[in-house]
Amino acid sequence: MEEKVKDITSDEQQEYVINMGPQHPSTHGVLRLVVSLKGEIVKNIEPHIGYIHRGIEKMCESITYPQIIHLTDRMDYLSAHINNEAVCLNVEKALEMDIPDRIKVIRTIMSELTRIQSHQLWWASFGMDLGGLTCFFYGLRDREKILDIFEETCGGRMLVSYNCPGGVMYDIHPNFQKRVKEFIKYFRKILPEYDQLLSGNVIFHERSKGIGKLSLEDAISYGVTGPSGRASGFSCDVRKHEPYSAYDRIIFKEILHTEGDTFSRYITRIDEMWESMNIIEQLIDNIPEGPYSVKMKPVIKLPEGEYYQRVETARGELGVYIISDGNKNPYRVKFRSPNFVNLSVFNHITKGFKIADLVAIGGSLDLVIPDIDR
Amino acid sequence: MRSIINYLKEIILGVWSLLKGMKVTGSYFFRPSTIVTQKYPSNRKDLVMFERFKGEVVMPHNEKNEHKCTGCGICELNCPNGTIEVISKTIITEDGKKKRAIDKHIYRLGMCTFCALCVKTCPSNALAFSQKFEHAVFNRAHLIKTLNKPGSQLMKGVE
Amino acid sequence: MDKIQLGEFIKSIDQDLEIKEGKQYLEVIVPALKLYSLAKQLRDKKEAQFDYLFCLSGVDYGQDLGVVYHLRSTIYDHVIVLKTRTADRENPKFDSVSDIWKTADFHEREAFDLLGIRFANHPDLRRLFLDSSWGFPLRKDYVDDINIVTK
Amino acid sequence: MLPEIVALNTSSSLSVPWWKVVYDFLPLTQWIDSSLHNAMSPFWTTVTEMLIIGVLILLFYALVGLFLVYAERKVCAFMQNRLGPNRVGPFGIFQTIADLFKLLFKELVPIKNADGFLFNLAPFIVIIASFMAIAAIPFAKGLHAIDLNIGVLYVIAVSAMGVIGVLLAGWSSNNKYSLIGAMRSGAQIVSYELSVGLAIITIVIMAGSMQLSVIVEAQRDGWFIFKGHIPAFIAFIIFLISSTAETNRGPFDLAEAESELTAGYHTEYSGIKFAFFFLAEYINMFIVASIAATVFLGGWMPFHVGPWEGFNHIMDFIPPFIWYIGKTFFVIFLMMWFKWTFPRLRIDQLLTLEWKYLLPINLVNVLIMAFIVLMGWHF
Repeated sequence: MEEKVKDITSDEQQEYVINMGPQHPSTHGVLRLVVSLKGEIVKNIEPHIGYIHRGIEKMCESITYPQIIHLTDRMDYLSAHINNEAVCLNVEKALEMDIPDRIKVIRTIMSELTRIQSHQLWWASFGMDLGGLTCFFYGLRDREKILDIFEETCGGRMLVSYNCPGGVMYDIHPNFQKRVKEFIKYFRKILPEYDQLLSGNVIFHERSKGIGKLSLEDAISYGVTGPSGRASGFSCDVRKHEPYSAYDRIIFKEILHTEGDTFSRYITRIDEMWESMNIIEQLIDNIPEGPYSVKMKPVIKLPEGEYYQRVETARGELGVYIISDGNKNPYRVKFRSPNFVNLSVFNHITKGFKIADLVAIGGSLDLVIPDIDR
Repeated sequence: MRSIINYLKEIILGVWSLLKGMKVTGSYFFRPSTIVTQKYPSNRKDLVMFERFKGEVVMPHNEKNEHKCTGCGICELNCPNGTIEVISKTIITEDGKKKRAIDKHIYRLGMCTFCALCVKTCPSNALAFSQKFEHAVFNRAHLIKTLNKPGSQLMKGVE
Repeated sequence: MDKIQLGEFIKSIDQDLEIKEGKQYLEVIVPALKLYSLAKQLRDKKEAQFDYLFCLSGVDYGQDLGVVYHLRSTIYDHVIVLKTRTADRENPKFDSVSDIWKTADFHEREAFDLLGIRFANHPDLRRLFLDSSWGFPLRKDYVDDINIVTK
Repeated sequence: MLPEIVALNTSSSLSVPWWKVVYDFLPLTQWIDSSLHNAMSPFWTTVTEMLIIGVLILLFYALVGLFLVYAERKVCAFMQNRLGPNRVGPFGIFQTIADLFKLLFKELVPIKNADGFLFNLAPFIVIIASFMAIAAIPFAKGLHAIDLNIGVLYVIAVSAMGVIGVLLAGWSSNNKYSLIGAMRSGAQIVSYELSVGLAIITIVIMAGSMQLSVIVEAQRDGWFIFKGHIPAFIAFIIFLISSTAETNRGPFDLAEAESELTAGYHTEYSGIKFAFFFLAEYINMFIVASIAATVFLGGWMPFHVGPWEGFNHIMDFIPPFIWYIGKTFFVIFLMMWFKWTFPRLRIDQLLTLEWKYLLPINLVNVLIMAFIVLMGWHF
């Protein structure tokens, strides 16, 4: 029998496989990446997910529509409010309800505040991924101000559970408008500091420019949405394409960049924070009078059919696909979660870069693991 | 020559951008008034939570040890996690009629996700959120609470 | 294109396809065998250019297992829904569209993981969230006495 | 008490003000030396002196280490809008002592398949290297463990030895992250040692000596950073950058790069062995800062402005040891400031920075300095 001599110089033999996660500082949760390296250069990444798979879609099949809200809170916990809004809009659309303007405006303001706080946390953790620990504290310090606003109005800080089918849980707090205005004033002063600390920094430029390029074709084909997709020039802002809530009555621009690298993903999010502040400023002074919630039947039953609602969360397009068989429980609920789709492009754009770039690219994609696992 | 100028320009601009970053951190270093840390356990006395803060579900009782819970069980139906369990009993009222009332309103804090559906759907507003947030206990069994106080009764006029 | 034009367009590709006007989007019921060629034409044809697959969901219809594709064109901004189903619950199999839309890769793995739907020609069809000892939890006949507690 | 000392000293040398005599440690050390000589044979004298110095340095080492850890935590906390340690003792000053006890009592986790001997040896190499470097540093006039005539060379050589410990730690831990961290550290130190050396050579050209006491003495009428104006200032900046890199501190902390490699070369260490690495990092920072202070900022020499007699007298009044410590901590503060502001570099950028920017600038700088010294254009 001929014995095969192992070729130790082949690429496969030289691969250095390291296991990033599930407990790793830069995977932001329990994401496990099996990384094949050659020296410092990344050859292949294989994401292993499911460490916090809770079966939310299965759980939804046995609970009623208002109860789904508290589960969507826990998917993408950084844009909890927007997730809830998606479910509520879908239920309202199925019931063909008319939603008063006040609710729409409140929801929009809340969504934009959620987007800002999510981007703040992203900025904080992205800075930390790159080694600038101070960013983390500045980001969280400013995020605290929004969380306080949430706490005052919704009672929750992160998992707000504020939306419900037919409106919102409570009316806005009397202090709400004052506090939001204070925050906008404060944050307009602070945001340039973010730029001084990170965006303009020469080390940061070196670390992020040209790293992890995602072309427009790939962005569409992989379905990368949200700021990550828009950084590649993929016009995918649901707020523009399928306006929901009060987005059809305000003037805002969709942030589009064309480079598609880590830096443009970064700058897209920074620009979105500015844009979100513009949106809030347009709405905060003219919240219409009216009820904060429409009276609903005690048991909500959706007519038989299929309903799809898309919303723009802080990380991309969230789709809620409900199939109803006329019961009080949905027959099937599918969440098209943005992070799940954005993760699929990770391997594609990281090949050939170094470990440090892997961390930077992972940070710029802004993955939230519970949303991937659901 | 141009490349040398570019080289030097690159260095100077780079250093300038670094200095701008140092200005931010440095300015905070010399302004201790901007510190946001709260010394939590020692500021307990003047730590006020917002009135809507969802700490835990409680059943407010008045000074006569009366609550508003009729034992209808709507909160139990609405709870997505099975946090609430209403154990009812039948009592005989003063005018001799049989009536349903609660024996125990059990609330499992460890399972609660603070979705506020029970508080919102309660027809007689018997439930409310308290602002208490220090829930840590040494034994998990302590997280199962009975919300109605012993010997409490239904408030007059609540159906 | 609006819904009517889209319906005519689909008819021009294949006369036999069943077209249903959904409440929101135009729905096309595709037999499993025709799925791949239709998908490819929808992506490539100049008038349609459905280049963005924004949702792929596996559904258990009780008797049948099915897959629903939500497609959108980033150029014309029109949306179409493809639906396909099979009665074979033992070994349900569809053609993979992951070479047409790369995003289908993960979506199909998810559908395989949770519903046990197989996709032919998928590059890497492994379970995604759960390990191999699990059943397929999103099927309606899935039972799990330990993890599912019902009152 | 004070008048007596004044009386005692003024009798010996009337021309010098009393505080200059008090601040001179030479008589004290000489007195100890001579009294020991009177008491025992020269061999035992040397042994006793070595012991005394050893114990003193050890004490100093521990104190500086503990203080620096506390200082770093406070500085970074203030930069980040936080309070930092504030629970143990007033303003949390006993926090590091509490941490030390925690580390002492922690279990030393044995690592499966690790190279046990090297694994245990590595932290000692790191700490011995930093320990040795402290010996040659002049803290004040006469407060010197050893005054080598190639002091600068010795300090650089010895402090660079620590990388062997880092490499060993990474290699022997049997952990892939550790190995990557160690390799990065190796590449880093080999490159940056060059810049540190060249930056100091710029000043050695001016001083004309490598003996640290001579270098300090040469700055009596002005620190080298002012005397050598532009080239000295550039050398100082380069020294700061490359010494930060040499001590593996942010933004050059690639060897531990906590967001990439969890903790790099010391991932697998626990308890007191981890504390050794931790302490060595801070002592290395102290050593590097004190070299910067000695070579560029005049060591223990007070700040003098040429013609201002009164001002100079006030400056003289501050003890040299305070001057020395103050300058060192100023440099340390600068290094902390860097660390808590900048994001980390990538390994290839780190090497690019060294070979494409620092090294050419440094070489040109040495040339300019030599020319300036030759023409006598310095102050």
